[in-house]
Amino acid sequence: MYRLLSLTRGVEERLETLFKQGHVVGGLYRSLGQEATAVGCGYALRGDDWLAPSIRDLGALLARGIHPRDVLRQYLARGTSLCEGKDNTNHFTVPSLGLLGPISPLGTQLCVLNGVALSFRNRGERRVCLTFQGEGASRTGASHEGLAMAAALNLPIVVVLQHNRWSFGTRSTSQAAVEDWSDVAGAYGVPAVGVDGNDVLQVYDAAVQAVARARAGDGMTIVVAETYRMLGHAQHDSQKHVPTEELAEWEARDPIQGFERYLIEFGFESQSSVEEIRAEVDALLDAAVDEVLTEPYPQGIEARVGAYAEPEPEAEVPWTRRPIVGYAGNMAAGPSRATRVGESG
Amino acid sequence: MYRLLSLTRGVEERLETLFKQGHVVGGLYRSLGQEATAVGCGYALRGDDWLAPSIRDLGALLARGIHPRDVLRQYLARGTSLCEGKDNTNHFTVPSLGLLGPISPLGTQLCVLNGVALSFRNRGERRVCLTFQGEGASRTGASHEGLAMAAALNLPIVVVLQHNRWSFGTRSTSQAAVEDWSDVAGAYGVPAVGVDGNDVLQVYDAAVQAVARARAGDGMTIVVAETYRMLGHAQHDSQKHVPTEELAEWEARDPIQGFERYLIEFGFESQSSVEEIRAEVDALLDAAVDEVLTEPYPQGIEARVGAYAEPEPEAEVPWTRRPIVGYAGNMAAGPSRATRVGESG
Amino acid sequence: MDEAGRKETTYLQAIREAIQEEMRADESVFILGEDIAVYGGAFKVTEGFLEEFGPERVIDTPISEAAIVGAAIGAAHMGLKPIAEMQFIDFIAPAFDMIVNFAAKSRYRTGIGAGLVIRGPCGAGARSGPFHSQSVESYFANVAGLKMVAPARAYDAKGLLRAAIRDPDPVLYFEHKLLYRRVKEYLPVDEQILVPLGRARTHRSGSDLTIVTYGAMVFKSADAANRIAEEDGCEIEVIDLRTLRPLDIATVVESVRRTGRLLIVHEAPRFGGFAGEITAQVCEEAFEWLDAPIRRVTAIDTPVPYAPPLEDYYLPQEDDIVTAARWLLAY
Amino acid sequence: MDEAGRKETTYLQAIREAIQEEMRADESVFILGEDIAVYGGAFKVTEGFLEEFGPERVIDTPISEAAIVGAAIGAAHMGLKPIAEMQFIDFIAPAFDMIVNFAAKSRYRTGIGAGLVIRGPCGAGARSGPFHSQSVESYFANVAGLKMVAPARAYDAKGLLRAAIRDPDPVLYFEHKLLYRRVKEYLPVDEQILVPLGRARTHRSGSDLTIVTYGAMVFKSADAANRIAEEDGCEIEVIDLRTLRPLDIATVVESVRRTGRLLIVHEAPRFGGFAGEITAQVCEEAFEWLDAPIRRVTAIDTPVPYAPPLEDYYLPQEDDIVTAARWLLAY
Ligand SMILES: Cc1ncc(C[n+]2csc(CCOP(=O)(O)OP(=O)(O)O)c2C)c(N)n1
Ligand SMILES: Cc1ncc(C[n+]2csc(CCOP(=O)(O)OP(=O)(O)O)c2C)c(N)n1
Ligand SMILES: [Mg+2]
Ligand SMILES: [Mg+2]
Repeated sequence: MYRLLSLTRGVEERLETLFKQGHVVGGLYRSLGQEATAVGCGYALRGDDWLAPSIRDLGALLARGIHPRDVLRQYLARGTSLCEGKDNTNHFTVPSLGLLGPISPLGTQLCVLNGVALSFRNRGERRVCLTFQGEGASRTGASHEGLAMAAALNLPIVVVLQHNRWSFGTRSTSQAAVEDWSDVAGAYGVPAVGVDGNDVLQVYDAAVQAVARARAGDGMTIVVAETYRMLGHAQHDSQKHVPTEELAEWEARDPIQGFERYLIEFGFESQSSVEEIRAEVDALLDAAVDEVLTEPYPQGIEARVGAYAEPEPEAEVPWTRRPIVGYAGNMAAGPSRATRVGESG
Repeated sequence: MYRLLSLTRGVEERLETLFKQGHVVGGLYRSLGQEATAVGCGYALRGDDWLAPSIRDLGALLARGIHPRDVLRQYLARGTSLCEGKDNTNHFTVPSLGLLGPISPLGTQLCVLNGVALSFRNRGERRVCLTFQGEGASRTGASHEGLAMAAALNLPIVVVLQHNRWSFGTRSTSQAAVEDWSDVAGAYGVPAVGVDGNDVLQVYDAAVQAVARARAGDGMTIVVAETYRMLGHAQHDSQKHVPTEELAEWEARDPIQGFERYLIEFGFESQSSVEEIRAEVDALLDAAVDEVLTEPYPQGIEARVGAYAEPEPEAEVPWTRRPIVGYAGNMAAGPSRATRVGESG
Repeated sequence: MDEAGRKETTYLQAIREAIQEEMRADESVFILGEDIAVYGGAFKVTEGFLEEFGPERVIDTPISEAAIVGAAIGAAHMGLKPIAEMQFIDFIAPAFDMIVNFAAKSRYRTGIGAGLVIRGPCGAGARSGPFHSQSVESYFANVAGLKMVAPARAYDAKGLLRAAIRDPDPVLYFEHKLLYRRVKEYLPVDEQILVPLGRARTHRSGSDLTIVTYGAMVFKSADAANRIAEEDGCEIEVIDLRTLRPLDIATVVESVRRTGRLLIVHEAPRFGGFAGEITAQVCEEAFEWLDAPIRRVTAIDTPVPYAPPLEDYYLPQEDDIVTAARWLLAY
Repeated sequence: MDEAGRKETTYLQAIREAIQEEMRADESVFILGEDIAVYGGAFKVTEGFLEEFGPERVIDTPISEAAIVGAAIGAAHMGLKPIAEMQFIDFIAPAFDMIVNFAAKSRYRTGIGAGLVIRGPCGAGARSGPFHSQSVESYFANVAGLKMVAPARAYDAKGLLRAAIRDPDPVLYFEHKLLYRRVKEYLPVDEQILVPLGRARTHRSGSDLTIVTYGAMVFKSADAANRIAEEDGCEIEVIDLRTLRPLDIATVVESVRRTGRLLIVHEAPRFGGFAGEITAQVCEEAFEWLDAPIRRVTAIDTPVPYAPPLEDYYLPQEDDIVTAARWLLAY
């Protein structure tokens, strides 16, 4: 887990550099200070379970086996990316890794994950779904309908509610009158458990139990992780409205340093072995960055491909600049994508 | 209150007859067995407060001063109806009576009522909004967003959650894992209070307190009324899937007979005075039915009027059967409607 | 049963049988929605399904259209073939985000499609007021990734629904509630009726004017055409689009090039209705063949009113179609 | 300030000032949305508003677009003039039901209108991917009761927003995010800019071909027109619709009757886009004046892709407009 934690932070640091160098296309969303929740939960799943990360849960993706290379490719809009440059950030769905990507409209992903869980239930498979949600997103209608249905159908789902104090530029306290976020479970008649989201072991234990409960057929559990968003909503957000003392207080609770101290103190790792891991991670990331930087954007014409399984019959427009891309071209998209998924597993 | 209760049931019985005679246009939705909740809550408001009924809360409309005549007109699609025949049931909004009508998509009304409450708050007026919601409707995204915003903005609102065991043709137990519906309040950080929805006095007391709390600026309260839908979802619904014992059990708890026994037992009313009230109600309804039956449908051409404050400039289509109805015609709609509202107050 | 061993089947039965037969033939087909299992559906389309297929495949959901569509998307990702029922198609509105942003864009963004069907009763004329009478096809017309179907005949209702269930992309399937019990046809019981998406049908052939329409308006258009044949001796070709997207423009263009005149009839309001897209495509492909302006007969630009005279006025009537057709024929 | 005492104003400032001036002038105007108060809005349109107008009139809401629009409707019923901000116009989708079924139908059903404005950044080209780049106007085109505005110039952005705030009916106001900082104009500071809804504007006059467009495409169309003027010596008239509904068809028809040729350009995908309605109306009113088919240049029929080459390919480019225009001029 320590490796995953430092890998998570490492990837994000590389992305920040790439962002400043102007390589990142569009926005960059960080999980600084929250890595433990993503990693701890991702770790608690079985290989054949499914996980649906929110935009900040990079650690969970890595835990599922997504290669950092594929994360960089997304942010750099490469043609080799899992979305082939058609969508950004972590908006990819990879069945072979049990990953359901989010879309931007908050709350919708949980509704879709219900369908995955439903397919497990209908096929009598003892597989589990786990997803993340911010306290801000928990106010959306989609989130509510998703939770209500998961509870009503007793689906094998674990929902990790990340209370990180912020929603974009607004404090959660001014967006909701809720004090103890575990109370949210009352609206659905399911149990909730609160954890220190910055303590990876606590998160892991809670997730393991919730997953076991879901696997046993006892339905949904809401895990409330108390944590803090150490950076702005996105890279461009200056955070000027956040008091520095508040940041300092939470910085002292940094999940990675905390875990590192613990590992060394109790002799699971030594200073040197920890440094080894970090060096290893660095090497891996150096290689990944170099590799991805050499990869090209997709070709413009590829924009035409893939809205339907078969291309729409389209009106011949005399001057059109757009040669019709046939079924073959379209199919090419599928497998090639699939292959890359394999590699990255 | 007894008068209102029997008036409610009386109106519905007349509507049932009119339905069987084929006078009712479209569906008929009854509140049999639930009259006490609507009446008790409607009674708890001040004249300048606002109330937003669900489709079954006829008693609340009558409590606000809607004349039975106007209820019949709606169901009979008369041109004289508050919606001028353009919408059905209780889908009317009457500012002079502090009434916000529902639309069919469930949960939406509460979101709109928030805006009414917001206007009270912004103008520093100590006025309160009260609305009803079925336990089925509480599963909609709109309902959740409405409750979440009312709580976050600390709006002067009372939400009466009517747990009547059924949602259309489905038991609430198979639509939700919720056992105690008061727990729903946990998702919003507001207090909830449970009452016997068939005991008009209990409902009234709870509503009065919740209204007072809202008026004092202490925000939203959720009142959970335990009751039972004695008839099918609508007139056409045979209810064949409802066990007769269950119906019998709740019939014994009929809110009107119960209240009648109470009034007589404790000497508030006598058998004869009670019968007097019923006779009075009958007379009033006889007159209303006769009057409304003589009234015509609106003229087809009126369909053109009122989508906008000013009519859309529209393409002249050579063969069109449709003379343009001008601004004047449109304005006529407003006042005339308003006047009728006055009468019915 | 008639002599040819065909069974009299209503539009509603055709829909019911398409679902039933697909569920029998394919384990992965299932249906979810409000009040569809124990109650059998608001229009009883799925009556008895719970008993036959069990609660795993006939699922009563909470009142939550977004969650219903969401669950269908996820199940489709896993290879199941979900049918999501909207109790009335008007209630597709709360699921708009889920359909437009999740279902429609999924294949393009991620390569993982969402082969699902969203079906429900649409259309006006039943005195049901503004919220149980809408035609919603235009809300989705500009959304790439979706397919849309609006059958008029029982045969097409059955054949197109089967095709929709098997289709790898999300299909919105609009059932006109006025046709549920009024449309009756003798359908073969032995053969498996399958109507491919994206093919229009010539409901009535003619050489003087082309009427393009779909759904319940097919019958009003045909009545108008028959009346004009009798009274004016002109032959109008009536094309039933059947599928709105992909749009079978080729069939329309072929006809217009023959008749030189086009009238588009739809039940949805005029402004921003489907007639616009059809007009644009015909302009692009048959401009030189047009002997008269392309015209449209539609509902007026208001919500669907409730009172009978208002609703009748709101809706396109046979007389309107006749008047418009005569205007075009005389042009 | 220039010599005429006019202030250089960006499209974004124009929007900001319209809101600010209306809020100063009229107590009943207020704004609500996500992160607009303390944070000042995702694009900083409302920066400093909280300080100036206070938390009662500058309201941070939970993430709940349906509730935001709902609250605006209720407030409008009570005579307030709400402005609801969608952080990105794409997030109008979860509020679709509230807009289409509540806001749009309210006046018709009950006589009580909902005079509110829903505004937010729309449009592609900023490399923001499928969910922060959409043009949503067509989703609402078939909905009677709504008005829609899509300004291109700073002057219109300001004048139309003021008109929208004062309008008694619900107005969807689309701000193109690419224009926020790129469009700069000198605007009078003394006079109160007000542009009535429903009037198109001739951005560039010409006699050989009419281009009808709106939003960011106004500038690409004008560039194309200038290029053709230089290289081919033909004069193209470019009409900026400004308001999409009510549609100022009179201005379009007048121009087409002069030029005999019409090209419609919009950023939304082709199928089911706004070009359809415009084509239908022009066909109805100027058919005999058309010397060539009506054509359209639009985005392709897919979601908005993310990678720069894909997004550039997706969007209509100046070259596409030039090619289409030349084809029409040569017809
Ligand atoms: C329906 C919807 N509305 C608005 C947005 C814009 N938005 C993106 S992230 C965000 C804040 C989310 O806060 P939270 O759910 O707490 O997650 P966090 O950023 O704290 O991890 C908002 C408002 C969105 N993505 N979807
Ligand atoms: C969004 C939406 N979906 C579906 C419906 C159809 N519908 C009308 S009433 C109803 C059941 C409502 O149950 P509940 O909220 O418990 O109210 P009750 O009928 O018990 O008073 C349904 C599903 C609707 N009106 N709105
Ligand atoms: Mg948060
Ligand atoms: Mg109920």
